[in-house]
Amino acid sequence: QDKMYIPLISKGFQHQFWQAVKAGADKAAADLGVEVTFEGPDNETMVDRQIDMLAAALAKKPAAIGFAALDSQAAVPLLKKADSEGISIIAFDSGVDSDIPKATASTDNIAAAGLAADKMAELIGGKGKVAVVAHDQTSRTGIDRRDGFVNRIKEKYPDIEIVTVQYGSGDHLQSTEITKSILQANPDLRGIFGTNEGSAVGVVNGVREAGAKGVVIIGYDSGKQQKDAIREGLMAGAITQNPVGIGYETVKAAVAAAKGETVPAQIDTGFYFYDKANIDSPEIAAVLYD
Amino acid sequence: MSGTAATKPAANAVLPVVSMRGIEKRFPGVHALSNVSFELLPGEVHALMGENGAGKSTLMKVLSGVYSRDGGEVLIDGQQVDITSPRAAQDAGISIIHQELSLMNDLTAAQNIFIGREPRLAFGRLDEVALNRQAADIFASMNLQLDPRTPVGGLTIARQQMVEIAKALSFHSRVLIMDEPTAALNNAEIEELFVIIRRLKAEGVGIIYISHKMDELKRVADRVTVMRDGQYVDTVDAASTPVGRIISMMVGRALTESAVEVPELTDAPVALEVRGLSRGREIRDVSFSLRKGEILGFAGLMGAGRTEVARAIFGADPRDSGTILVGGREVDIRTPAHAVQVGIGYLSEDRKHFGLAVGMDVRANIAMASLARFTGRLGQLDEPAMRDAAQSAIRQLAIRTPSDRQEVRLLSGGNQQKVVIAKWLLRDCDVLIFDEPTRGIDVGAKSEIYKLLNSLAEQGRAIIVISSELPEVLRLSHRIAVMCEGRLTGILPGGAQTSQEDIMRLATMRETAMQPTGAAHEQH
Amino acid sequence: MSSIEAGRQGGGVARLFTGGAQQKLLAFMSLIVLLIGFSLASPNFMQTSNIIAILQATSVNGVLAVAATLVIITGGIDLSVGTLMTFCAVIAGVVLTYWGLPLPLGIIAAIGAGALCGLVSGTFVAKMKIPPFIATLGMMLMLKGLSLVISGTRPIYFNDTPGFTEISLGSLIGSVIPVLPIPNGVLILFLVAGAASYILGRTVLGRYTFALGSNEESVRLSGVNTDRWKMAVYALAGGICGIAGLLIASRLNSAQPALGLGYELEAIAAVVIGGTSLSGGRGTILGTLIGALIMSVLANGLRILSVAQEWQTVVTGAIIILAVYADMMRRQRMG
Amino acid sequence: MSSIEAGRQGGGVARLFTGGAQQKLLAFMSLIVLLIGFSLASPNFMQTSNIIAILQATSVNGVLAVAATLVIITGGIDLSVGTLMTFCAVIAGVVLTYWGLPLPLGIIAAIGAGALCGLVSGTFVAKMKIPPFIATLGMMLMLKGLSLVISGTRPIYFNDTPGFTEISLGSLIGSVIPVLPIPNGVLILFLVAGAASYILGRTVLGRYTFALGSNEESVRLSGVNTDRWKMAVYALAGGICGIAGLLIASRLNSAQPALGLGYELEAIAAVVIGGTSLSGGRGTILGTLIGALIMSVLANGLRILSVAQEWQTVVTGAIIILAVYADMMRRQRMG
Ligand SMILES: Nc1ncnc2c1ncn2[C@@H]1O[C@H](COP(=O)(O)OP(=O)(O)OP(=O)(O)O)[C@@H](O)[C@H]1O
Ligand SMILES: Nc1ncnc2c1ncn2[C@@H]1O[C@H](COP(=O)(O)OP(=O)(O)OP(=O)(O)O)[C@@H](O)[C@H]1O
Ligand SMILES: [Mg+2]
Ligand SMILES: [Mg+2]
Repeated sequence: QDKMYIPLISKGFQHQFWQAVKAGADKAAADLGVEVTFEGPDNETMVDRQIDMLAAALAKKPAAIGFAALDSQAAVPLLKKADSEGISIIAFDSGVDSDIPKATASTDNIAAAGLAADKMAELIGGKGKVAVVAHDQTSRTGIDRRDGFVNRIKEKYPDIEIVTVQYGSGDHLQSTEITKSILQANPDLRGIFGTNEGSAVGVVNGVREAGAKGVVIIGYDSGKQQKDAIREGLMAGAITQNPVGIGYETVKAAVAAAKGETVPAQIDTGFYFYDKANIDSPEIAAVLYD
Repeated sequence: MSGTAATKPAANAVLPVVSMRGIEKRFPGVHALSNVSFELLPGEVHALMGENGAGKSTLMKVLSGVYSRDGGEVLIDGQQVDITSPRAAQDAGISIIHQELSLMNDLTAAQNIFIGREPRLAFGRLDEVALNRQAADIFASMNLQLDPRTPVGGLTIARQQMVEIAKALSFHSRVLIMDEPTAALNNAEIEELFVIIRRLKAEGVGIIYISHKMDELKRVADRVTVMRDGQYVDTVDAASTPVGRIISMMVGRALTESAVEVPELTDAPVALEVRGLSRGREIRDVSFSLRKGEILGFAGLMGAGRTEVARAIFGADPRDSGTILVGGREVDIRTPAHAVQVGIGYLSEDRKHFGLAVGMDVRANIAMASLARFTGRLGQLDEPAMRDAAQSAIRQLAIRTPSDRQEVRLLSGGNQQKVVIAKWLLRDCDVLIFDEPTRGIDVGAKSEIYKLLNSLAEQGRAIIVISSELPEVLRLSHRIAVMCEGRLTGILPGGAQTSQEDIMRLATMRETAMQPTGAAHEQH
Repeated sequence: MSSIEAGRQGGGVARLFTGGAQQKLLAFMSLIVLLIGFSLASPNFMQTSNIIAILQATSVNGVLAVAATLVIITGGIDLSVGTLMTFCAVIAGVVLTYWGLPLPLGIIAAIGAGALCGLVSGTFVAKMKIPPFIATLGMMLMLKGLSLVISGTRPIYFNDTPGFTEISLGSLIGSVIPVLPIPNGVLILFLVAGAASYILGRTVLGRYTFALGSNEESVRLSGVNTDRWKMAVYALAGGICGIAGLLIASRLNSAQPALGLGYELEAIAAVVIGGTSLSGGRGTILGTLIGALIMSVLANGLRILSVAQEWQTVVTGAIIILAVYADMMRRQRMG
Repeated sequence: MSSIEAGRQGGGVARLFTGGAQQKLLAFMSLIVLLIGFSLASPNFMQTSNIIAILQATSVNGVLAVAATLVIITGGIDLSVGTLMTFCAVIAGVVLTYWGLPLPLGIIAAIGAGALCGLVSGTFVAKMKIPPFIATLGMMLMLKGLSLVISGTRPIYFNDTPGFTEISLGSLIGSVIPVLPIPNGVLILFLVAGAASYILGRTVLGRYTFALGSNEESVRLSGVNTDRWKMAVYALAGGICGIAGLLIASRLNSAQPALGLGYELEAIAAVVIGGTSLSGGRGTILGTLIGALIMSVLANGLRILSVAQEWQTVVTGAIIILAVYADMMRRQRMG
């Protein structure tokens, strides 16, 4: 009897975040004795590529599929096809606007970015100029993190001005250049929020290269350079999700669903704010990755 | 008939520097060389003659390592050799001036000449000073006024040909192949070339000389080998063999030289009038007019500006000033499309760059200027009609091609030229400007083309023929316009009334020495 | 071996796979080898549903590649095909969803917008003498930005346009012949390819497309208004990108304004794998289709084999080189 | 007006901005116009720190564009410059961080790996007669995958190699002339450009680079081993990509294995904006530098003005077209 096979179609592949999700999925696969594969398009705009991946995954007649939709609507026909063939879908990372997925293992990006905004406000004393270096203008995560941050600031902190939101594709170098330009244009900038690992590290690089002092940096996700920056005090802190947990829970739920067991509809894998103070605490260390 | 070359020993029985025996070469659909033999003695100028597509260039490409042969053997100094690459040919002391210009347009003249053999300093550095000096030396020995640092892309085709010749000379080879070196040259340069050839000959260099200009034979060649249809015909002594005999060997029958028969010029209305045409220093205040049914020849030295005048009339280049009237009506021609619309056609002197799409087939090229005629209401092309038109042109001009679907680049040079002519014949223009129309065309075909031009004139077309071959201009034209340094220095009557010397006098009438002549302002 | 000949032969969908067969035998062989290889390696590969998935995946890139082929044969290049596709999808979204106009108007608007943008690129190239690479790079960036501007950086959904997803996902053929549920998107690809092939081989426009790429100056000196024809080719290519825009929008049931970057490279790759020369003057639509199929089959097959993603990329690169090498070898043998 | 001439004149860093000045006057003018425009629009633009930031931002793309220039002058194209850069950065990471070898070995390994990969591309092109577009596209994909494989899809950090970040971020010039804190990355860009310019203008390799792009067949018929020289050009370009790899790794203090895609387009754009013809045979390194600067100035200036991102893209596209158009107009006027 072959092992149960579960493909995970993610939103990305090369980024550290997705590699951490993959690590979690691989761990669950080992624990549960199933086979998983993990794929995702090069960037989060490639909606149709993801659909092609989903189609190929269906052709392999898997037991269940883990799916992080770049656009839930676009995937509906294939999700219906999966449903009719009795293949369970588990959504991860962000939800799917459909009742087909048996479960959703995700982070509330809006709330998490809101928390980042609260921390930013606290650290700059509730007033001054801040900027956002986001990773994407149109993807769900990009929009949610930007809006979560921007809206919270607008709602709760009238004395904080968001001077600009710019997008660096999560590319370290591009984000570095953007940060330097922002600092050049706004010498009195108090803080910058970087919305994913590449953006956040780019912000750190940019601030360091520009030699700017007293700029509060808040990042997102994990990775060695972000952790180092927090330890050195260059970065005030960052939001982390629990990508390993997301991967693990997705596979676990998929296995259960494939076996016909009931699974909880929402699996909140949570998010945390970490800084110099708590970075080494067991609870935080467990959800961080290099 | 073949194989007789080897049996015809040269006068003093020296060892041939090159001998080729039983050479075979096939291309898809074409048996280009079949059992061809050829030999060359040191210090000999050996002319290779034959109609367009006879296989002359192909034989020379085999010898110079461009093509590999399918059969036969090649001996250098009596030793069997296998020349597999251009480099190997160079190493064997063979250099070639190809029929088709193959220069690197972005490089300077000197850089072109020494490509692959640049004077170097340590660490792969170039010695540009030595490079230009050496090139200048070669130019000086050729009596050629040209700055070695000029990029060749901007040179006229004649000057490019001179650069090719300089390049071939720079090898100091024992065997020099010249494939139609004079096709693009004017009398003055041809004279220079002959001086060079005689010098090389004296130095013991063997020269293989290909040309369609029969008068050159007697002047430079020692022996003549004739080819026909890819086969060897015979090798004869140049001095003692009448030209007529060589021609009949080439075409396989006696060719009756038809007498000059310029059609009678009637008092027909003016078809084209040019008034005060000027552009920069190339064209200065050129005015002339041309009647229906008239053939106007244009003569002049290289760079006299004849091509420039033609291109300006045709709208290929902008003009600074001047008026053009077609059929009495003023037209402001700004593009070739407009020129063709008002009934002017222009056959360029540079077929490869401006005349043909060599990657396309014969049919497409012949139809290129007349597509509207073959286009249906929905834009669909009438292929059968185009095929018929192409095939009738192929018959009329005796274009040697396996079919009308052959890519033009695979035709011999002369046959390519015929394709360009066919293109303009098909278009049916009232005014036709032919710039060096017989470049690279064999004797037989040449007289066919002359007849054709005459009959076009008889039909009432107005024709301008720009040619560097004075006999051609004299023979064809009702009147001959002569240019020098961008100016029209005079218009002479054609035919027997005018001598080559009359033309040369006007062609060298530099501005400083210019005197008002009646001829220059004749008949407007 | 004449490119014209091969171009001419693909004179309709029916003749698409008969004409020029010899010409393309080996690029086609590479495709066959891939198909056989993947079939042997995985039982899941050679199944109707998967073959249809492959064709479906080819449809958008295939249509873009057809557009790119036209421009490349003129000796140009079109980097804007991907973002132009997106722009047209967004235009359809605006017309259908924002303005609520009926479907046919949306289709006309998308194709019209594509042709218009193509005309603009063509004007840059022909009239302003800007190198095609720069003209279409500029266009690509402008359209990328404009798609975001017009859509408000949000996807536009077509939920209010009944039948919109049918453009790509429905199956006219399947409704007649149930065993052949070929999606309309694939049908449209073949129709577009057939039409382009006809235009290239049988019409004046096609003749000038080849002629421009072969020797533009000599065409101009033949009295042809080369500028006008070049602009027409770019406009036609743009219109075809508009069709691609409708296909992708229909497939995703949305106009995704950020999509499209990178698609130009994939389209051009399909063209070149299919034997069209980047220096212009020769090329076939059939070759382009085969090139596009090779790329989809590779992507699909490697996924079906569950090859690790990083290795998928490596293998794809290697096979593309090999496929073209095989084609080169054949041409050399054929002289 | 000869490109060769202009190429020849840039015979060293010192001559880089004197030689060929007339040739490039207007591309240079476009740059000046942009600089003046942005200075007027924002007081923050024309400041030493920002000018240095612009130069710094040009360094990686500039070096890649120099590499691309060489290949483009031969009449080829190199799509692999971006991923090759990344690959070389990863190789440096493996040598320095995984194996813990000393810095000079890492530098040699990165540049050597670049040259080797370039040689492989060159072999595909010259020996196997694969069109450069396909050969380097395949290479681009293979290298993209291999970077992930070798690095284990993780960034490699250089924390254990003291002085590594100095390669890009330190300032030798600044340590001598404190008022001129030009980062080493920029210095390296100018050194690479100077060397490439020298090679192009003064050495046999450079001569053949132009000759190959001008008329390869004629070079071959002149008895030159064109294959060997072409491979040499690709290898040289690869080595230069290795330098770019070191620059970016040093700047990010890490080798990011997923980076690099898309950089090829930016590099090629800089080359073409700088007046180098994609059909080969003509081009200058000075032009390429100006092209790369135009792109950085545009990006930086628009960001400083806080133009909305979607409009940044639109404006960039339009200005690229305009800059090249201005250049075209000048050439036409000059005949
Ligand atoms: N590469 C080729 N492929 C196919 N056919 C060729 C090729 N090269 C030459 N031919 C054919 O071989 C024949 C001989 O051509 P070649 O060029 O040797 O003629 P030629 O005697 O030099 O004529 P011309 O006087 O016109 O230059 C012609 O019919 C030509 O079409
Ligand atoms: N010695 C020279 N050096 C450089 N350019 C020259 C020289 N002599 C003439 N030219 C240029 O050549 C151009 C005219 O040549 P063109 O070939 O068009 O004239 P032509 O009378 O048709 O000559 P040809 O007999 O070569 O066809 C002019 O632009 C002229 O300036
Ligand atoms: Mg010949
Ligand atoms: Mg002339």
